[in-house]
Amino acid sequence: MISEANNRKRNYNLKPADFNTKKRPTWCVGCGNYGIWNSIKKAFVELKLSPHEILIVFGIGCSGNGNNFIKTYAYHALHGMALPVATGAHLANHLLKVIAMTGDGDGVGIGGNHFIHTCRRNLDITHIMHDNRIYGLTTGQTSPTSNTKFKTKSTPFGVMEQPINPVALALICGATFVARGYSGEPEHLKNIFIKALAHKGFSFIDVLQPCVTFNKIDTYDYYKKLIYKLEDSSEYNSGDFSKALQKSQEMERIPLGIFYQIKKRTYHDGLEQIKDKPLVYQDLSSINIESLMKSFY
Amino acid sequence: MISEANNRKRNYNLKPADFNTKKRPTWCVGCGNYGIWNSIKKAFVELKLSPHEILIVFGIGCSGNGNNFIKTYAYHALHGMALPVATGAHLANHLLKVIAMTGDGDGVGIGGNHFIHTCRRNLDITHIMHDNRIYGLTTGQTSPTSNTKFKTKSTPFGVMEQPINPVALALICGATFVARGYSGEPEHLKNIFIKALAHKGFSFIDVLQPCVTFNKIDTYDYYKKLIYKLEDSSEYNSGDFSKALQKSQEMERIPLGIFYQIKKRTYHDGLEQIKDKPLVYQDLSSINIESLMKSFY
Amino acid sequence: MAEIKAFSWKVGGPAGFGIMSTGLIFARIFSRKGYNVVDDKEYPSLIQGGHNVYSVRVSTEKIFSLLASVNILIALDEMTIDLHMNEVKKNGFIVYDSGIFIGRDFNYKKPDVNFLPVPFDRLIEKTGAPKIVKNNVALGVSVALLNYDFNMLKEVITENFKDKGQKIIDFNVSAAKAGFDFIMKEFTGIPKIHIKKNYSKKKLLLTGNDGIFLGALNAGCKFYAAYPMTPSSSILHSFAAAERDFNIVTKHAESEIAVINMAVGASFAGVRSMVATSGGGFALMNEGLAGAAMTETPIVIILCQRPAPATGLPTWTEQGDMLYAVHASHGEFPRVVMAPGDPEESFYMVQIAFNLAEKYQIPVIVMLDKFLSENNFTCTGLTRYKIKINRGKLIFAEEDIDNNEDYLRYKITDDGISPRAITGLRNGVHIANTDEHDEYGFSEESAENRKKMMDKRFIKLNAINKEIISPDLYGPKNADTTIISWGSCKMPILEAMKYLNTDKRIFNFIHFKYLVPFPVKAFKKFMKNVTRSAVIENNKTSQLSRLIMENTGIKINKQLLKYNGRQFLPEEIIKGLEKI
Amino acid sequence: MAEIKAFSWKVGGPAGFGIMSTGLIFARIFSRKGYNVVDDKEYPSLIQGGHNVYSVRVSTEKIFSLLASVNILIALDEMTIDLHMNEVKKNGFIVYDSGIFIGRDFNYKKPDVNFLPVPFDRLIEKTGAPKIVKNNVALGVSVALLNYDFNMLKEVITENFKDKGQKIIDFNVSAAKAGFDFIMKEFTGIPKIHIKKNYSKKKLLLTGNDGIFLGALNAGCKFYAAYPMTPSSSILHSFAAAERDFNIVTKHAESEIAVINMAVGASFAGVRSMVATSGGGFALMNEGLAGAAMTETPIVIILCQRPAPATGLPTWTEQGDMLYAVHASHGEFPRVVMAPGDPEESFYMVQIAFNLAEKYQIPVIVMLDKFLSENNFTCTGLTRYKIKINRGKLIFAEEDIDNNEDYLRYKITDDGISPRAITGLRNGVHIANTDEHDEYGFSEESAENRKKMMDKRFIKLNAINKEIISPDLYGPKNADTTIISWGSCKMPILEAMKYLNTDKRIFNFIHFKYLVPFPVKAFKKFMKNVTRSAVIENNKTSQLSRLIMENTGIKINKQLLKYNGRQFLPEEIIKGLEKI
Ligand SMILES: Cc1ncc(C[n+]2csc(CCOP(=O)(O)OP(=O)(O)O)c2C)c(N)n1
Ligand SMILES: Cc1ncc(C[n+]2csc(CCOP(=O)(O)OP(=O)(O)O)c2C)c(N)n1
Ligand code: SF4
Ligand code: SF4
Ligand SMILES: [Mg+2]
Ligand SMILES: [Mg+2]
Repeated sequence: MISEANNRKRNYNLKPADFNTKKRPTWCVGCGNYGIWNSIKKAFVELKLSPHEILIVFGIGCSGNGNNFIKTYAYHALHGMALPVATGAHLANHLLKVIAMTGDGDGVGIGGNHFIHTCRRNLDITHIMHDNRIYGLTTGQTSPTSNTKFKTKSTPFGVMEQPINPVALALICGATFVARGYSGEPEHLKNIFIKALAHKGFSFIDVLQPCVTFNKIDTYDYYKKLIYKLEDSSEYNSGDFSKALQKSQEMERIPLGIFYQIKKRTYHDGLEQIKDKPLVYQDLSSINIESLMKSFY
Repeated sequence: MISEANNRKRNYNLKPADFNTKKRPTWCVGCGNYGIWNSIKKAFVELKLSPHEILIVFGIGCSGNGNNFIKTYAYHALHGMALPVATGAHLANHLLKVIAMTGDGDGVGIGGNHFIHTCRRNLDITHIMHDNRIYGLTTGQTSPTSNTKFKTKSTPFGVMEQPINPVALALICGATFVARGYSGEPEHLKNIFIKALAHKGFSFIDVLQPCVTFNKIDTYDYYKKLIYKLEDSSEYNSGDFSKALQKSQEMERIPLGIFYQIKKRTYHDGLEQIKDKPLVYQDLSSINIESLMKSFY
Repeated sequence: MAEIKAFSWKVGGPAGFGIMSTGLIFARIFSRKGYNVVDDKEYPSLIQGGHNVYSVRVSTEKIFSLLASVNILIALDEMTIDLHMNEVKKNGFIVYDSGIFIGRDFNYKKPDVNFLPVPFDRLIEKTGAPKIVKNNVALGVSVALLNYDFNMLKEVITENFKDKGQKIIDFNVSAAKAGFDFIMKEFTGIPKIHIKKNYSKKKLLLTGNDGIFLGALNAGCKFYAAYPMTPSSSILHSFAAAERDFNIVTKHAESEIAVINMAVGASFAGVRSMVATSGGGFALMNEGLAGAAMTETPIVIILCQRPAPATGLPTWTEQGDMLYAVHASHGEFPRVVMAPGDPEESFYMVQIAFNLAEKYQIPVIVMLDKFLSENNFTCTGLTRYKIKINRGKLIFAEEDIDNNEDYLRYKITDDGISPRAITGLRNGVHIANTDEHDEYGFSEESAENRKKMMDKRFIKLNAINKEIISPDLYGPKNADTTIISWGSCKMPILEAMKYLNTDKRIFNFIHFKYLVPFPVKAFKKFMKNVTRSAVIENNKTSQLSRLIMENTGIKINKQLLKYNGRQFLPEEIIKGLEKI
Repeated sequence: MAEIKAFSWKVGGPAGFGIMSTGLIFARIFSRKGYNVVDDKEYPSLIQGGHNVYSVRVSTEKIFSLLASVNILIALDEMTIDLHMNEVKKNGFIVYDSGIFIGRDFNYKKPDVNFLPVPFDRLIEKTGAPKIVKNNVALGVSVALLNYDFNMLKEVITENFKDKGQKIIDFNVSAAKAGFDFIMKEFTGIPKIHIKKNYSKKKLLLTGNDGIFLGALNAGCKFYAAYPMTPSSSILHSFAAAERDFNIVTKHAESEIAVINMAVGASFAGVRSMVATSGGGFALMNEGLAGAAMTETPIVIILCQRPAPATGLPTWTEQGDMLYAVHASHGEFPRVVMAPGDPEESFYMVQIAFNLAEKYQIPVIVMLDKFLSENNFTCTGLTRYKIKINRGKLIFAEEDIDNNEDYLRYKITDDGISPRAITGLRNGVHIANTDEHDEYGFSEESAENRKKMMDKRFIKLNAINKEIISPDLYGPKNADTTIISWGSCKMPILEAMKYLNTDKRIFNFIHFKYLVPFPVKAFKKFMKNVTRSAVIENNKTSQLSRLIMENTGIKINKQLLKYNGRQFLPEEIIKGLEKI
């Protein structure tokens, strides 16, 4: 169990490869998912986390296939349902480090409602969204983050709608840690992951992830030209909500880094009933409904 | 049909009562829904709309019960599903004036995903959200717009999450007309409705609506103290997105009025296939799939 | 008037008049004295206005259901008189507010009953209490008409308003007293009802939803998620109120889709978790149901039916979702579907549901309906220790996992059940996968693996089948007509059976509490002795008949069906069976 | 070698190598010459890597399915050799890339076939084309081994790449030519296959999804909404591409929940609308299905099954959702469920589905599965005028509504069908209500109204029952064994039947295309002549057997079931039936 005794048993000399399963990734050669995969494993190592202390809830998609390639507790959820599953698991065992790993379709397409409501709860969960601006696993349809006019199998005449801006959406809905990473900058990404995992409360990272097979617009070349890092400007202060909101609207170039981070009571801190121990460790044999039954007399 | 010939047949002397059905409203005495009901009927009259030119898609809730009290084409949808139904109906017959009337639970609770995606499509639809910050019809549980700490039947120890800010959410997601009204200011509300219905594109009005039975916090008295009108300040410019976003964050007092309005190509304007006439008027007898079949040889 | 063993009482008026709490107080003053009590609530899907009715039947003997006729009718509006007058027995009472119907005389409408004008407002005014306590006058009047002890009423009112302070209590009590005294003084002449004294111990007054709530608590349910939906919402309210006292997390989530997935997540992490909803919400949960099945995550789903399809009649009753629950969701997987017949069965069966869900790592669906979910029935007591918690092959400690072997979450075993590690165990790391998977949990698409895993999941049925309790048989073993039914219809049927068995005909009754797996053998055995049979249920297409056919090929030719949103009355059953 | 009438061909290799387009080109060069062609695609739920297989069977005679053995196997990796070698017939060919397996000799693995090393890369290099056109070498090789006309191949390649420009066409053609010439030159000695010339007219090569798409277009479907989900996605892609040419609106919505509600909205407004999905998406659509039923809004739902529960095996095949579709969603309402057996039936039946949906204002579910949805079959032609559009009691013009009467959207009529006004008519204003409602559409909770409206909706079944086509009987009227099946199993069964009827045993085959309403009378009539019968289907619990039981009480004792995610092969059916 993730108890104190257990912490002592911790293996502090884990290497990234210790988070590999016996399955090798099956993503396309050059896929941005590799970068995310590498960065998250490194973040675990630097945070001295062991596989059994982590639960990753995956969505369905190319990104979701990652459930076979990372060794931690994992739940490969239904399409769009990673956040609710993560929520339930976290509330049942808040000593786990719970991460939701979804695609963009999964995260803000079919799962959009869970996204906005999870943000406002400030649960102590990290949501990493593999944002390739396309539906990869279903072979190339538009995603909610696809840019207007993008031609895909489901939009051969071009996407008609304005894309969802995941960073802005997370901010407006109350996420207390909001960042954008890029799988082509794995070191930078790893550092964001480390901070997100250390953050108490809901952290969201929109990870730009080139899909080399189906998205010929949002490519490595494309991003290379546009990205820059927020922390390169000494002025940027991630504690300022309106600034963060404003920054999230920037379109000409693409800022990476932590847009916003604030300390706020987490959801589970408000639950007195799990102050002592997580639900999962509570003793069922001591339940006594006698007095409650009396109220039905 | 809503044809030119038909427009000539229009009855320009309709009164609000002509939009009454034979059913009288069943809302609680003092309920804010009455104010919305009166204002929308007046807006129809001022816009010289006839019942058959309008489709209102209602959600499920106290507000949704309004389907029995307003005489227009109406679809009383499933809980949370008013926007997709409105979308389908609008795309099939874009000559209709399509309105979605939902509660807050309906609109941004269970229906939240449809809300964010409908906003980004800029469909020519008006969404009026009866925002009583409570689940009325199910007798008083928290809603996504309930304030933190609010004690309800489902949150007897107080709401833990931050409320959804519908105005900010609509802005971030791309609505091209975003307003807040108040059922206690029916004249002001009527004017917002008129502008929203005249707007080409997706218009959203968050209508503050006291629920006298289950919400003893967000009452007429409460609102009276806090509301003011954006248009009372000559400075406010509803064409400025960042200002609107900033304004939407104001919490100490409650601004009413049009936060934002912009001209933008609507969804149906991008659909060449319905430039000539709406889908519903297209002739099925002239369909010829011969040449398409050939491509399967 | 002679002492009677049983009577029926009804109050009707517009919504928003507190009729529901008035009725409950009335029911409680008798259950507290050990009487057998059943009640019934009718209300529209509106907050104010519309017609609300609360009916209570009280008896010194075991009763199962209301009857069609009443002894006392309290009419808070004229509609109540018009709609329910004819239900009042000869010499019964119709109490009305003479302050509303000034100068009206209703006696001509029905000369064989006593219309009693009571000046509610004037009586209240005298006490100085505010008008909103008005319904208490009706309670006082009723108690007086029954020659019952006013102190009992006082006690229950006091209990009921104890959180609101002494002043509120006093207002309510004095209003009740005013009503009581008024009858005692003004109507000394009329023959009152003498309800027989009851000497048994006080009884619990429970709805089916209360049974579910208490049972789930007792079973160690730690996580409850829900989205409000009539008639399941009261379970949410109960859980929410109890969460701190019983160390539970209750979550009113953004939709039923979130609900089921949260509950599955909590269960995966290692706690007992449950959800409740009605048909529309269950529809939204379907995909999650299949998700739980594929990942073999235990889950208990309470399905409180109401008339459908779609929004339907939110506040009325029907048994229209049975075959849906039986076949719900894509693909094939083992499940249990059960349907308790009363609140007591709800209490015990939900505990069995948790055990089955965890022992077999499957979804279990417990079906109620508005009638059972929201109406109260007395029961003598609930035993906390009857159903022992059995969490099956759940592993809590690292020591319980063999360290020399890889931990296989989906290990293929003889009984199909694989040891399931809770989260956080060093050697229990695994994937729960909604993709088809191998024994580790890795996604695996081969034909061989698919077959193996389907067989693994289905072989559990061997053991599950053995757990399924055969239908209950009520009445004599041999009868000339056998009634077959399920779920909440049990109650009006049992009441009807009191009157059905005559010299001419003998009835018995097979009651299904378990629907899936269908108790094929037990049922076939029963049917060997059956000469004539009829299915009674609260739907249009006789879903139980279809379920029986699907599982046994036995065609029941006679059906007594009701699908107007209302539960059967015993009288209807008696009449219906006459023709069969 | 003597001329043969039929052969089978297979290509296998890693995903991302263009195996799917290679296979389709190969199939087309024969369908274009009027051969009968069937194909089959196997691929995992991955974008690159994993094992892809494309099989094609070609014949001068009518064929229905692949067989287990192949004449030519093209192995683009070693896994293909290992997995599929044993399927190759004696004296058949295994072509492999000698550039990958340098210096390897596979002949020892299976001495009775011809292993043909072909240096793909070297051949390509010589032509100057880029490596990605490599698979065309395999096509050239195959055509040469069959003594088939290279120009046919050239033509199809040209057609296939016509949007990509002449240069790309040339690259592909020259790669093919290089393969062709290589065989002609290097393997002059080996005995090639002589495929018999075919003289019939060119044939259409269609998948079940193509049939649905073309049929829906022809039926006047104007609004198509979907959320991508294998194996239904190709219908979305086809509709999206066709929207401007055919004046349709296609919407890839945010979820299946949005999809069904959008489609219902469009249908309410007055157009024919359709959705398609697989099991998980259908689960999410369930509530909307009930919504359509309650508002009596016509809707056509295409359900392309795949192995489930949950995410399951996304790219494989199964018939596991039948009873779900039959009973799906809360409450009771009439519906039609149908399951075409081949692409041609898909084309016609989806048109019937639109007619039934609109005539009876009900939901109609059309069930396919991955096997039928994604595999190609030849057909001689599709007739545009066979199924006439019938929109039932839909009112388009104000003149068609009696102005002297209130317009009653839910008017109670003898046949249960009420005239339905499109939106925008001055005198057609009405509410479509998911609440139970009165004839106007107003919410109405009375017991009387509920019963009336339930009866109104269900009385439509009288007429619907008459429309249901009885199951198809294949083979002789009298047989000693009757095969019973549904949907896509038709094809391997028909293929197997070619070999089943011997002197010793005579088989016939009852194929269900309509599942709900169940054709009770017709089936019972069939069964009168049946001595022995077996249900064949692609699932574990024999859902058709259960459906038959539920509807007729007839228990079929023998079942041949397959549930490993793969369709039956005729050989398996033959073998399976031997034991029955
Ligand atoms: C309910 C449901 N609908 C549709 C699908 C099919 N599906 C699988 S993955 C996917 C989208 C993948 O896109 P995204 O989430 O962006 O992930 P990516 O593959 O791009 O990483 C879809 C639609 C499904 N599995 N479940
Ligand atoms: C799928 C589903 N879940 C739950 C319900 C029950 N329900 C009816 S109205 C409502 C919420 C009403 O709240 P809101 O939308 O804010 O409307 P209000 O009554 O406050 O106007 C709920 C949960 C339902 N009808 N359908
Ligand atoms: S399809 Fe795109 S997202 Fe999926 S594995 Fe390939 S490159 Fe990555
Ligand atoms: S419950 Fe509230 S929202 Fe509903 S009708 Fe009454 S006051 Fe209005
Ligand atoms: Mg994606
Ligand atoms: Mg509300």
